[in-house]
Amino acid sequence: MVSKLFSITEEPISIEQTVSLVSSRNAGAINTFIGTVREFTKGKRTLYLEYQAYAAMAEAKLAEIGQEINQKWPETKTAITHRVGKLDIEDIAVVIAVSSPHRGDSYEASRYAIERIKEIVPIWKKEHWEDGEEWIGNQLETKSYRKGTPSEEDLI
Amino acid sequence: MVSKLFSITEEPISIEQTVSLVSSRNAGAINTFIGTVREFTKGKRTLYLEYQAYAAMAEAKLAEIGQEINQKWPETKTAITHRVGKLDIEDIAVVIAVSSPHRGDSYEASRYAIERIKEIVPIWKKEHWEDGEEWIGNQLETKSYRKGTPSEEDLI
Amino acid sequence: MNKILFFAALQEKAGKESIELDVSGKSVKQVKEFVAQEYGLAKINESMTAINEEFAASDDVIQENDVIAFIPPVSGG
Amino acid sequence: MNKILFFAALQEKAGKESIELDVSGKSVKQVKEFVAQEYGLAKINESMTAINEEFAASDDVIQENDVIAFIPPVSGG
Repeated sequence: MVSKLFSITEEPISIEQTVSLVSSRNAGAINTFIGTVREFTKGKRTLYLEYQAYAAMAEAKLAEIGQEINQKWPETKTAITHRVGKLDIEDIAVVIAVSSPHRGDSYEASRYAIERIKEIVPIWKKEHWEDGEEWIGNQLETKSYRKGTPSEEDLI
Repeated sequence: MVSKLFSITEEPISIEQTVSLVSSRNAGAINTFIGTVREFTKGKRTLYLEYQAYAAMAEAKLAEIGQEINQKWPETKTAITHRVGKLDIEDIAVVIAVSSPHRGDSYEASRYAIERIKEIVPIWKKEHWEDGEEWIGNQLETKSYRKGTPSEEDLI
Repeated sequence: MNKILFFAALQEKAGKESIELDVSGKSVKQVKEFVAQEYGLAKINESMTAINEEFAASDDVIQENDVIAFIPPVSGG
Repeated sequence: MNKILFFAALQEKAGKESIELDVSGKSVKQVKEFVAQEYGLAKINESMTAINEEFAASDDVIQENDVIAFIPPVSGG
């Protein structure tokens, strides 16, 4: 049972539970983004995924994303749960829930959250195929991170 | 237990159930929009809501929205459940779930669905306040529906 | 014979969910005018009309056994 | 003494999750160069570095007891 707003877990994620963390009498809208394990990526068949996290830092960075969202969309409330370990096809890797009095903010903040997760949260995914495996990341070095720190400008 | 992709129900809506209708091995993203009953609207306190639907037509129109979405975002799958009857503050009125191989489509299609619901689906909401009640609708006649049919252009 | 359905504010104002009336051969516009007058439903002019669960135009003509519904501005979601 | 953490491909290449090393007084850049050479981790140059769970700059200097982590390009979500 996950009860923290921002958490890394090894257990299957309950969508209802993550949503319940942000539901409130002031909310009229809750946008939820659920990331699931897709079988085919660019024609290549994935057998399963393995997620690893630097858990303490990852939870801190998820909370930081929550703070960024509160700055940009003051009336929203955000919860994010990310699973680690071995995940099969169709399993849920991440659930983002953003509640808001009005629906526009909940969509925008939810979208912002998933984009930022892919930029600053220390979580890694290893794809396992029939003929190999690979840790996914920015293999092409299109980003240099010259300053050592990924700034918002660098990464969006 | 709701098992139709597009349905009107008098029972509380299960988010997990609606999501499970669109989950698939080809999906990497599921965007979910949950409409809940908000206590305050423009400073006025709502006690509870009452939803009424022309159920058969409403389900047909929800399915039509699903078809529109398939035209615009061919790889998505959509499910929509809308509740009717008396709803208390924080209760869930509608759940939209859209799965897609990639996340951008799931956000756009989900947003499209809720906007279209508010345009063409015969469902009505009655607000109950401490000092009165009112069926909500387009009271100001800003839309004329001169042709009798709400076209997409009229309504967006 | 035709069934005519009322919803939301129209239903409350009419005091019933539906009526039976033979309006075949009449246009949607004519039915609206008749019902508005007969039941004191001025707001019917803000409503759309559905015939057999599909939105209809003002000059569409009602057929025998068609089910007509007046659809006030919707407010679901 | 400092703890140095490896993740993902770096962890597999290093063959361990962490090492203990006294690198206090050195810059992030110097630690990266040392570790890259010592453990054959060329990919460390594509990684960011965190000190005590916060992203650090190349010229930040390590303090006694700081926990250092090399963060390969992330791929969560």
